[in-house]
Amino acid sequence: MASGKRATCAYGLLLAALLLAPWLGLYPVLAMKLLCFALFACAFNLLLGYTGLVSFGHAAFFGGAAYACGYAMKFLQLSPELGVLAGTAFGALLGLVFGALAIRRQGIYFAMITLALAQMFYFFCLQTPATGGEDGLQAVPRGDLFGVLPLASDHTMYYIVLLITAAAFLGIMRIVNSPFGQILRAIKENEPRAISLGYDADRFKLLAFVLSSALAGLAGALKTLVLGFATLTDVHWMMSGTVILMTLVGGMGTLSGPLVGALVIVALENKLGDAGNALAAMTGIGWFETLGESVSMVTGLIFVVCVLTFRRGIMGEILARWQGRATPQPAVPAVARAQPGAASPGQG
Amino acid sequence: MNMIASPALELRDLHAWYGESHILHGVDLTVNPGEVVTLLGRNGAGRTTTLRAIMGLVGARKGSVRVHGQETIGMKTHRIAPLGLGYCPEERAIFASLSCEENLLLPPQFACTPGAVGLREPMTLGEIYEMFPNLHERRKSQGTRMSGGEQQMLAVARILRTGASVLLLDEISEGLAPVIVQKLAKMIAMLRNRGYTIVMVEQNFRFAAPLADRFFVMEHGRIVEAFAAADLERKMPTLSALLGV
Amino acid sequence: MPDTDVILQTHGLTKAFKGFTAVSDVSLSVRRGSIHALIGPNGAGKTTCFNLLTKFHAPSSGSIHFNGTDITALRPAQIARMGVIRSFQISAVFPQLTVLENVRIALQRRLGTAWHFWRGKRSLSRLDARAMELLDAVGLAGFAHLGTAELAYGRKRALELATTLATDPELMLLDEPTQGMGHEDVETVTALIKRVSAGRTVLMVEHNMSVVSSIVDRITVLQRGAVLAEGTYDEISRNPQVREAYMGTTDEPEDRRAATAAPSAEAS
Amino acid sequence: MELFGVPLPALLSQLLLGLVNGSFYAILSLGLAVIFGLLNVINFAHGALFMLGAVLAWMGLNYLGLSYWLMLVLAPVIAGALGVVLERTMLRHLYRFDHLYGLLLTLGICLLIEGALRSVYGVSGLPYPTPEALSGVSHLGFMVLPNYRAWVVLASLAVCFATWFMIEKTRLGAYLRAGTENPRMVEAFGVNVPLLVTLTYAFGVGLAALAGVLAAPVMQVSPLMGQNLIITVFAVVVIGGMGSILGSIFTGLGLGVFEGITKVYYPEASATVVFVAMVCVLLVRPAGLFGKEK
Amino acid sequence: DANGVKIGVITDMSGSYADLSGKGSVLAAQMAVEEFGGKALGKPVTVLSADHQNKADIASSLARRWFDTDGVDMVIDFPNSSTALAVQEVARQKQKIDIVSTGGAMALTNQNCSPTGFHWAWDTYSVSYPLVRRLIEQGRNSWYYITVDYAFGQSLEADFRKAVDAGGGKNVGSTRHPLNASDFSSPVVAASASKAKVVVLANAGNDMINGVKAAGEFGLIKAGQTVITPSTFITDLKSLGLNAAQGLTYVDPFKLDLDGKSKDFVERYYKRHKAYPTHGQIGVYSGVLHYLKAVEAAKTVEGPAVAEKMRALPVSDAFVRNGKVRADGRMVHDMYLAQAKTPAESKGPWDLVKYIGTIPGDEAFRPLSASECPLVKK
Ligand SMILES: Nc1ncnc2c1ncn2[C@@H]1O[C@H](COP(=O)(O)OP(=O)(O)OP(=O)(O)O)[C@@H](O)[C@H]1O
Ligand SMILES: Nc1ncnc2c1ncn2[C@@H]1O[C@H](COP(=O)(O)OP(=O)(O)OP(=O)(O)O)[C@@H](O)[C@H]1O
Ligand SMILES: [Mg+2]
Ligand SMILES: [Mg+2]
Repeated sequence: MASGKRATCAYGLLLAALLLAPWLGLYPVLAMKLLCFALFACAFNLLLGYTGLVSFGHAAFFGGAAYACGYAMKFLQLSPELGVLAGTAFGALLGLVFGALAIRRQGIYFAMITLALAQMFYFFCLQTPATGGEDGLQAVPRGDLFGVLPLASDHTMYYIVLLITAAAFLGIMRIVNSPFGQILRAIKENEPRAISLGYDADRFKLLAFVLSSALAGLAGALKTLVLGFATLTDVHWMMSGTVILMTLVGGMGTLSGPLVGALVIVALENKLGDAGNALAAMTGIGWFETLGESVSMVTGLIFVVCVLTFRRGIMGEILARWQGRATPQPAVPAVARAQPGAASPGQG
Repeated sequence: MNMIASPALELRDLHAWYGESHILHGVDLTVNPGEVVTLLGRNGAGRTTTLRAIMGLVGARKGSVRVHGQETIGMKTHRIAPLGLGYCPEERAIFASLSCEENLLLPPQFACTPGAVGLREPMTLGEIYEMFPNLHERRKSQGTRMSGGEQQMLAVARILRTGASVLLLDEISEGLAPVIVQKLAKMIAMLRNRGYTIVMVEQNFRFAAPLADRFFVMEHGRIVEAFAAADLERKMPTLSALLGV
Repeated sequence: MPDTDVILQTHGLTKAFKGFTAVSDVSLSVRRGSIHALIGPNGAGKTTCFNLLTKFHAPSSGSIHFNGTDITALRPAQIARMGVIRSFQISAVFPQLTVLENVRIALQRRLGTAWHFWRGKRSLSRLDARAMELLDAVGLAGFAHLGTAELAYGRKRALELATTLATDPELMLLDEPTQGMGHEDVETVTALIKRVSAGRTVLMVEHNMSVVSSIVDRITVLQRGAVLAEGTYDEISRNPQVREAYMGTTDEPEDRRAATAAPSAEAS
Repeated sequence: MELFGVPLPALLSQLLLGLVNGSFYAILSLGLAVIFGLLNVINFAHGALFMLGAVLAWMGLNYLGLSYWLMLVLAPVIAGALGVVLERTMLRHLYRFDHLYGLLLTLGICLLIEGALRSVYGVSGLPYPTPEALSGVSHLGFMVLPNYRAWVVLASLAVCFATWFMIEKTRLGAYLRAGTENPRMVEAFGVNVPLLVTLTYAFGVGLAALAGVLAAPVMQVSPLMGQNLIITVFAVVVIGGMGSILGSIFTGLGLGVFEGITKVYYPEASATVVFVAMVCVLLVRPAGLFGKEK
Repeated sequence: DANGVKIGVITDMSGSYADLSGKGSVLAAQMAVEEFGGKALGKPVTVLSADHQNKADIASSLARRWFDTDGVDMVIDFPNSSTALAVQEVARQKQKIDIVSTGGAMALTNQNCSPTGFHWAWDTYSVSYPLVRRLIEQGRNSWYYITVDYAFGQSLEADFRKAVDAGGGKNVGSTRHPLNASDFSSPVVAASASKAKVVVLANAGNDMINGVKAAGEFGLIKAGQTVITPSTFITDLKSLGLNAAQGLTYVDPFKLDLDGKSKDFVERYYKRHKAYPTHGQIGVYSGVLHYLKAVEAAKTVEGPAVAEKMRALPVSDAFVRNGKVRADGRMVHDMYLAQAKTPAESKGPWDLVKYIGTIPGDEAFRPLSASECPLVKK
């Protein structure tokens, strides 16, 4: 990001706001949930924005880690930090398996393969007794951090979650700007060239995939810790759809986009009913009251509108305005429709 | 054929763009019915782009393109060919998933309605196979499995079947063994005798020189030189300066 | 000749795409320290040959030996790390990175930190000096901090060359390095190739016969995927088969210029 | 007689039933393949359109008294018309961009269609009777086979074969195949490729709706009926090789049968067997069974 | 509270359970409030409602926010068991009342029981054990299961098997199928081949409906097999149509025509909802009514105090007559053996069920002695 100063400023303000949030009346549990989803979206975006790979199976890492963390804490009586670690490790491991299978294909094929793998994992979660099936893994205790700091209080929990997400966010920033991140950018822009310079593109992408799934796992594990349960919703393919939507709405390939996207979508899921009621009260049109029951329709509508009109997402648009970039530079679409005949890999 | 009513092809101040890049900067070109003309120029001068612009295959185009007097600048690509244009692209565009014969049969034949100017009786498959015995031999094989020369013949033959009278041929001699190039030269001469109007884009000056009635030289998206075959000798020095020929 | 003199050797290299044989039974041997050209009509299989040598395509049959070791089974990146670096027929740069970063990507490999996702970007700045040196060598020093997408085509090719050089390759495979360049650029690049070829081996595809005749030591002519002839420029240009298949059958004094103009460099 | 501990008649009957399921897979994946082939769009809305077909059949019967047979023709036509609208107003604008956007757009459309029908008809489903003419059962010796299921297999085989014939053997099909390779050039020959694209999408959508009508009497007609089927069908398409017509037909039928066998020997895995098959195929042939390498 | 008593209906407005709970549940809650006079402790009673989208995280954060910032005193319904369990946890922490009506998870009153959590209409035990006993008495002693392959189905099948063993019957086999399977022909054919006298569809919702359709298609009931659908709501019968549903046997927690009070409720409900109430919906009515009575009795809305009164007071309304709330939170009441009518027997669009027996409450629900609920083992 070029306008570094301004960005630092903005992030500083955001952090300050988040630090004060519980005292400003923001509901801590909702805020924590938001942070978890923001982290999830950032993890997804790490993969999408910086390798151009669209995974349609990230729910598996998120939900798998949520279950792993819950299981570790509830049945193995591990402490929270170990539980979260277990979840993250599980996400990474699952990512390694998925990645190894899917990374050889690209674009839409990659998306479909990850989707199918995640669906397989969904059925596994549904059937295995360890997850409690439809009931979910319930009443996971928050426990005491490092055995000393009790997390039962929402405020304590909030600051811990904030700390972890902020650290993870910084970590993502670091990854993006690391030597490794440079190679990823190069691979994304011109894979054959990067290979010809001696970089095993598939392995770099696999590491990026694993990092992304580990971070998604971290988000899932934190979510279990915060809410005290893990359910099938977390591994359902719609969760993958939701995280794509968050990233799309916020702005693919922008660091801050997923944060904004997560905010918008979580707010939508939780507050659409209220908003509908308010609208109904304001306009007197009773139909708005039913808005709360149509979350999936509204979600669908957002997908359609986003894809058709503002593919750069909210932050993408804002950044484009700020930096006065004339040419649109959407993150994913590396190329327009492949030109027939120019597809031989040697000529990329 | 269609008396001197209107030129077969008339470009006026044609501009063309690929995305942001402005490639043609006002091309003016007139081709009369039954004429064979050649566009010469260095790599990247914009000759291919001129042909593509005529067919509406560029990003955006402006100016005027008249085919037998009819303005086509606002037309959709698929409406242009039926006016009697046949385009044989540089890259040949033989379809891999179609057999040789399917490739040949692919372009729709234009309905030869009585009033339609610019169309002529389409060649039958038999006539084409007679003209290109190689194609008959390989008619069942996959399009891209044919040799470069065969593909080139197929690409040309393909547009003869449609009934087009104006042929736009882009570098048809390119990458072919001289024997085949000679064959193609004979074919062009024959088509000319049959009254086809032909616009050739050629790097291979030696191939084009004996065939064309008129020559145009392009540079940076403009026509910078135009002369008739009779003036060829006289123009040679200019040409070698322009083309390094 | 002793084996150590041969840096790259292929035996019966063949590539078939769904029944269409693009490269058939090519046995090539490139001498260490030479500039070797691969020429032939469009579609003769030159680029495909490069793709095979660097394993961008897997050969249908045949073997490739580099410095005496069999590299037929290796992955493309492994081959690159052994010192065989290729350029591409259509200019291959990283358009959204700056010119300097482009070269740095290539230099990064030697640093050994390519996998370090926890390290800061600043750790890369010590490569800048070397990168500037390379850019200077191809005349791009003044553009170092420009976005690569903004470069003119000829400069992109120069940048590509600099990037290739940055990996310090033992064998460089250049696919039409002068394609799309103006006359002056062609001369500069030709001179540059000649200069950097000191101490390395260059295998290049080139349609421009003036380039070929001025710097190339040895030529292999491909036609329809198979080797048609091999020899020095003079041998090749006298070979009747080559003249028929590639250079044309025109009169003696004209053939150089004709060949220069004849084949279009435009790829598909 | 037994085969690995399962009585042969039971095995045979499960194979036959697998074939019925396979027929649905085949029609659905065929539609996906046709659309993907020419538009390069993964039509996520396919499941919703399948459901729409079934709901249309129900609406026809309940509101207008139109018979199953009439709806078998009408529903695909109506859905196809919807497809025309979707392609003209939305999908068309995305071809220039990454294929991913097509997937996301159709996902959004899928949510919209499902949501809309759900708010009208609820979720528990609508009953649809088996048409009179097909309501009986046939005694095959090893099992009783409802006539309707036999009809499903025959009808879908016929449709699949007709589609295959149309695409591989006719002029129109030649346009389609050529259009997949190089649409601009086909256009330069004077073929209205945009129209062709629209019609192809409509046709693919029509196939989905047809499958929906076929399914109406055997599955509960409900707004959610396509949701779970579609991801399985995606896996079928990946296994078959994306965009391959014959691949999707054979893989669809084959996987139905394979699933049937799994139900006999290890029913717990029947939900995942398709995905396991997908992983295995991908490990050996990344492009799918019938797919072309890159 | 300044604003009076607030009751929150958390339910599924748009997902798979929307028809058997959803808006109908909200209406039922409102009818209970109206019946109670609209006021409790002298202040108005308000009913809030929200869609949990079948997501536990949404349900629990909603409940949390309602409890913490909106002053909601009690939440009710939860057709989906993961949301029910998640909200019960929140309610336990916040010491607020939660009543699960439409959901049936045993865990609610078992290992996850809560001092302020109640389970109202039914649970998986109550629709399996009593039924087995009755049928075996009638000589239907060989059982086959078509089970949805996840916790719900598995535990349902296990319950049945135990009951069949205990009653001296024989379990002859089972087939598992995935959740939301579209095709039931294979399990049905297997069930038919087994010649078992009873075929249990241990699944719910669309799976159950599709299973029944396939059973009809392959002629199971015609061949004399009894098909049991434990988790049947009246809306399921409606959407199946009696042609397909006729002869299905199940346990219904609610008898539509029990007496005038019930009939009257159903009639009033039908006028406003255009559909008969499911037992989940009328359970919401009953739960709200009982809660309000307890509030009046406790003279406070404090959760623990109200919970105590809820346990102490008998339950009697249009839903149940002689109900009582046990220590583990289970509301115990009579259940009814029910069968789907044949099309000929049916006299109206909603005349779908005939009741063929009554199961006394004590027999219908799992005895406290078998409970793992810590509240019981004091
Ligand atoms: N699709 C495209 N997008 C952007 N620029 C293009 C495109 N195609 C061609 N150009 C540019 O347009 C210019 C003219 O190209 P054109 O193909 O018309 O040249 P030409 O005279 O036919 O030369 P050649 O001998 O290479 O065929 C060139 O600079 C080329 O780089
Ligand atoms: N991936 C592929 N699949 C199928 N055929 C291919 C593929 N790549 C190349 N070919 C074919 O192989 C032949 C050789 O192509 P190649 O690119 O090697 O030619 P070239 O000698 O480099 O030509 P040019 O001088 O035009 O660059 C051509 O006919 C081409 O169509
Ligand atoms: Mg050209
Ligand atoms: Mg080449």
